[in-house]
Amino acid sequence: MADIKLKVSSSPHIYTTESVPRIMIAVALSLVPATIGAVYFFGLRAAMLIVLAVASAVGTEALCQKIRGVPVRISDFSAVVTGVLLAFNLPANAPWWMAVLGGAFAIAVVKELFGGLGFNIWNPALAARAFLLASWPTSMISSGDFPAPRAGTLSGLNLESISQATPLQFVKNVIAPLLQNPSEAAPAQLEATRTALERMQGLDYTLSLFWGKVGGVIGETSVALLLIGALYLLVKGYIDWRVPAGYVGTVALLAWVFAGPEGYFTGNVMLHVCSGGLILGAFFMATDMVTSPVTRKGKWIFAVGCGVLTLLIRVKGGYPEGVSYAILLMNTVTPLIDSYTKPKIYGGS
Amino acid sequence: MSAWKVFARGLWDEVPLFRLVLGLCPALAVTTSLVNGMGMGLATTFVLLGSNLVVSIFRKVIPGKIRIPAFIVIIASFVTVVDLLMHGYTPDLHKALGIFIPLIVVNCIILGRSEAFASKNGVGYSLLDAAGMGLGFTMALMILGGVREILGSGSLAGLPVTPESFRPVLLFILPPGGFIAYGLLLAAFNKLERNRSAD
Amino acid sequence: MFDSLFTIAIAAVFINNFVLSRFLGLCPFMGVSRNISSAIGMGMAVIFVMTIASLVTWPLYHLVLHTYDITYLRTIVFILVIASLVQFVEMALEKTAPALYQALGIFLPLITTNCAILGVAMLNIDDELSLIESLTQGFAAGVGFTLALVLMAGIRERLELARVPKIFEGVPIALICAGLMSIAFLGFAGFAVE
Amino acid sequence: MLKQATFPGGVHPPDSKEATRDKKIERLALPARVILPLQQHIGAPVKCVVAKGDEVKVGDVLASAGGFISVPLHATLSGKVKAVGSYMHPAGVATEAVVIEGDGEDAWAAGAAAERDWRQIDIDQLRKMIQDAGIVGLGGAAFPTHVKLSPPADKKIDTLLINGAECEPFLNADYRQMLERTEDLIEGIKLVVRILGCERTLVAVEDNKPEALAALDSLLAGEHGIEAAPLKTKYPQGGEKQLVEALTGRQVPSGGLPMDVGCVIQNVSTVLSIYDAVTKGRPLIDKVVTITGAVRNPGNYLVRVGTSVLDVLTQVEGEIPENLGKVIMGGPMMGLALPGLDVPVLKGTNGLVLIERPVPTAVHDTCIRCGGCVDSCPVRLVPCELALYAEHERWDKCREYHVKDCIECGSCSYTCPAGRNLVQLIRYGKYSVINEDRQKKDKK
Amino acid sequence: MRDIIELVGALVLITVIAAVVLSNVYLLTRDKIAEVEHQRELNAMKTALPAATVFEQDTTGDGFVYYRGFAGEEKSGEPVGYVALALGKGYSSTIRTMVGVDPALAITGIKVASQQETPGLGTRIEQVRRGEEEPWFQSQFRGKTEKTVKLLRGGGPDGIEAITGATISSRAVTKSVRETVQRLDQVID
Repeated sequence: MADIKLKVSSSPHIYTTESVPRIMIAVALSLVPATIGAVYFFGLRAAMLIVLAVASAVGTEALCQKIRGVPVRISDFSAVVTGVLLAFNLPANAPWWMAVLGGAFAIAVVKELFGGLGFNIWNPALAARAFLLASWPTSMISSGDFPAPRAGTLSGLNLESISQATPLQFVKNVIAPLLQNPSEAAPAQLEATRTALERMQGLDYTLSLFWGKVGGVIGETSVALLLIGALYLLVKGYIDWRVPAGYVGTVALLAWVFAGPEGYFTGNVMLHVCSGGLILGAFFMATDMVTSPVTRKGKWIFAVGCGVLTLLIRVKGGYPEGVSYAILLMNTVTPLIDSYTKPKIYGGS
Repeated sequence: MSAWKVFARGLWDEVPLFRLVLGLCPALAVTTSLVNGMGMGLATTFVLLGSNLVVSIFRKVIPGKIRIPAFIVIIASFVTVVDLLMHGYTPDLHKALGIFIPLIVVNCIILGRSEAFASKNGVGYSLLDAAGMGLGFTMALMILGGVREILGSGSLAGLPVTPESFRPVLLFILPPGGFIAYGLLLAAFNKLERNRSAD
Repeated sequence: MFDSLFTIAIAAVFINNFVLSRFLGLCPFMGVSRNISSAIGMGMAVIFVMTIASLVTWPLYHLVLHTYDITYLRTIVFILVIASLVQFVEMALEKTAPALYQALGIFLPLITTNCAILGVAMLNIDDELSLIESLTQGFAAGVGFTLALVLMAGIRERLELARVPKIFEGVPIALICAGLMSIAFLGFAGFAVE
Repeated sequence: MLKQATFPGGVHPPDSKEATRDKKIERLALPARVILPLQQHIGAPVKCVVAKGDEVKVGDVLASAGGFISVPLHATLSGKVKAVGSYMHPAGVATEAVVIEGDGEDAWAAGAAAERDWRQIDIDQLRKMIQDAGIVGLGGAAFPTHVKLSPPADKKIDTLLINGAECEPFLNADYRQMLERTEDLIEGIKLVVRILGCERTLVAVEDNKPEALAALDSLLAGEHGIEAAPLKTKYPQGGEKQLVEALTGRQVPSGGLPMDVGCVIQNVSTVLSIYDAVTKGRPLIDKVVTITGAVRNPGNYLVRVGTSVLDVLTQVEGEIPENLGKVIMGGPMMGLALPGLDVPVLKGTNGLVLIERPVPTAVHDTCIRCGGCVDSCPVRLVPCELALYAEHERWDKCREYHVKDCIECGSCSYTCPAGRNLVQLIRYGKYSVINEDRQKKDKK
Repeated sequence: MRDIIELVGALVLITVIAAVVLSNVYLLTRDKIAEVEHQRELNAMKTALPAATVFEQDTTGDGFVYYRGFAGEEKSGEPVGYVALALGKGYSSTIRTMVGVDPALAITGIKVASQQETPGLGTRIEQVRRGEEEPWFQSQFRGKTEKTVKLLRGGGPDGIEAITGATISSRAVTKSVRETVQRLDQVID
């Protein structure tokens, strides 16, 4: 009897049923609708990019963990999520090796050098995207190079030259300069631009953004499919509603106020919300637990900061979409936010 | 200490940039190519030689209290000489290095050597020390510049060295690439050193 | 006029951040970014000295060196002026604002060899800025430096707790961080400031 | 009825109370022997007044109080002192204890069991009686009760909170007593109110115990100044500070006591012990313990303090299950995992939770900064970072992150998806900082 | 006090010596530097206006600087063309471009003198393709007139093909060149 060996451990003795792999698998699952969408819209090429990015991320993770002499823990699925998100940020016609290099950079430089899961400062997928964008810009953002999803194109705009640009590229690179220097354009061209702009304000256009009939990187195409996944994560409680709410809300408000083609308070809110990867970024990347603040107040600051920077880059900056840089910049600020938003402790003065 | 040791110290044991982590600004700013790195390295070496020479000659005459300002004046003079000479004789390099030539004056390595070595040693040793440190610095800049040029431009010293299908990783000639390449090289150097000390 | 000052300021803080894209002031950036409070102290000291250095070197160059055609003495004159300025600021602060001196004092001596100070003084000349523009650039460059430094300090405080591989501990990982920060700052590239 | 009160933070572990919720309190047969660790309270050490061989009766003082913040220890069995020596304590360290071998007679010491009317007794006398009965806080802290009932003159107490929250999963000891001894409880409350002279009393019960609330409500209907207060079911609702915040909206200052904000908290069992001590002259010798988990006969049992866990389980279960993996004394959130079965039930023991082999353990991962612990911390710390700093022994940072305010409720560890030992690390940081403080003080 | 005077004296002495040495170095290198700078400018102007060998600087009343280019050794006779510097606000820098026109205001060539655009994108205004001699973007300008110096998809004789992904830099060069041609139009009569 006395030889019964009892396990001694300090309290608590019960634990939540959640675990890191469960969370990561849920995130991966939530990306399934958009992944299916990507393959439907862009064909097997999208599938290939996703597979390559995931394989590269997971392989790099295993290799780095081997080299570092720590247990190989690719089964936690975090590298899978990184790979999928990275592929989602590539244009469908990106060369295959960019998916591979991007995955390797994301894991090796942005994550494992910092000590692996939980210690990285920047979102690996986004940092890798920025790396690819800086290194091979022509393959990442060329205007006119974005393949249109099969369900339709922007061709109704009658401006052949921009038929496959993303809507925000179109606004930034075509409409804005034309409206600024009307003398440069032929009257017919100017007229066509105005018509296009008007069309973009319409409900039909918003719906085509929502369902995914407009070109862009492979993961951002369909807002509807992204929201299905996001809803799943919100219900499961794996993402904090504050971040997407604060982020999308800020972008919507600022877009309405500042991003109008004809002065303040004329901005096309739905265009800014439904395109440029905002939904993908706000629900799946700004919510990355590791690289965003842990406190509620901090999350609000983070979200609003992302929104402000996104719109700033869209309106004033050099890039049409701005989401990835906005999140990366706020990732940079996260440690500071965390140290200045510690909650006021119970009974503290 | 043997003369060889004085010289060789700067080449490995105390190589600036990899061991002492000094002189960061020029190291990152100008090393987008091998030639730029070498140019900056040699210019720095020249200033080092000059300032170490002058400081060691006059080390007993310069009053201790104004030692530092006096060194700064001496260094700044040599920097200006280099600046003028490069402007006249290597105009392209001068243009490429820009304000980082005059900024050699605040490169901690130089003032550091004047203060730590030349002000306490004779002319011969001081020159050897300057040569060692200067060459070590040049070498490091060339490695950094070479790596960044190959990866970022696909060339070395301006000559294409990569197959045509290689699409250069532009990041490496951009500012972020400078930091990252240097960080990776520094870690590689640490690794080498650990292996060496483990033997 | 106001627009051009704004442009200069935004450029110096964000677009061409002095540390992250111009590579100026890296030694203190690496050396004094271990904790947030000293980063703030250093940053304030740099802002202060940069602004004054811009204020002093500009007239010196345009009214003296340029007038007497001895611009080649720029390097030597500027470095001496900055060195004595730092000394002077230190003494003046000690006398007039002891509290401020307490906060910034230990950082001031480190500033003489901060190439960002000399760098901004020279860029003011090379960019052909007016006095007021120089002042703006000096101040903004300091703010940019401080921004980068404080962000870096926040990150490094967190890195202390991370399982960074041995060979990357210390400076190498800090450089990688600076690189990734610099990548993030690429987002500001091409800002059209009017 | 008040609006369901609660506090920010906390977690919702499965309450697992069904197995013993409806089990009446059963008295266990007397054990053959009891082991009574001398120190069963926080405060000044006691002085042992018996020696090996002494004959003792139930209620005899074994050790006398060592000062104001101290209570005596009584014999819980009549018989012979078999030994005074070092015995294993449930916390896993050997401590000084008195062992009594029972004579099977259960003879009571003279003076015990006299009926008294508390309304006739002078207040100071009441406090003295409570101390003499060896009563300590039975909610877990084991702080001498009479001290809490003697607030300094400058601290005006306006609210008495009776803690019947019992927020720990599995446990029903307090709940059963509230149901079965409702009238005694109310008498006891009135007794305490008389001592404190406070205007308002709230009997706090979590809303997963509606029967208890109903029983209290019906009996308190005509009472002035005493009411039942339903609380949202959430762990650690029964923590003193959380109770104060939930029911009064006040916050106990950091490093302070509920007294500082005009509140005194007494646990339901404590109040009943006070009642027994004052009206029946019965010192604290037994305790209601919920025995549950991997057992065949889960239930609530009245156990003599000092009975070994082995004896208790043998009586309840017959024989000890072979696959027994872990025994928790107390609830699963804050209870102690016993090092063995030959340890005694203490004054503060309110449950024994048995867990089968294989014992479920948390998978240890690195922190992914999900923020769950931040949201769950009832004192609003940042456990994830605090734990990292403790892990790296950065005591300066631990201080900056208010490590000393941790109440060790374990919500953070419970909620952590990475299975990090958050509360354990924080506890390590807390005691290191406290030690550092002590050393600094000693130097001065 | 005497200490301080001595110290300051020593420092002044060192500075004076340094200044004297430097002024001599300066005098030695001054001409060389001036020649280098002149050569650099001349080369740019010759690329922009290949027909000319010598250039004569002129400044209009409102400060616009331009050069007349002559074919012979002498700065006389009818100029073969004109050169001026165009400044355009690019993506991340001011792009300075030397623009040459013939007397009929057709562009004879342009040469980007300095720019700090994004590597891989904006810097392609100076890109020379493998196997080619001159930068393809700049060579498009040859023969264009004020009317045809504008961005046009596909390029050709009626417009300039923008660099993919670097519309801002392309537009900056094109616009500044057009404005400079317009300026020159006002100057030459």
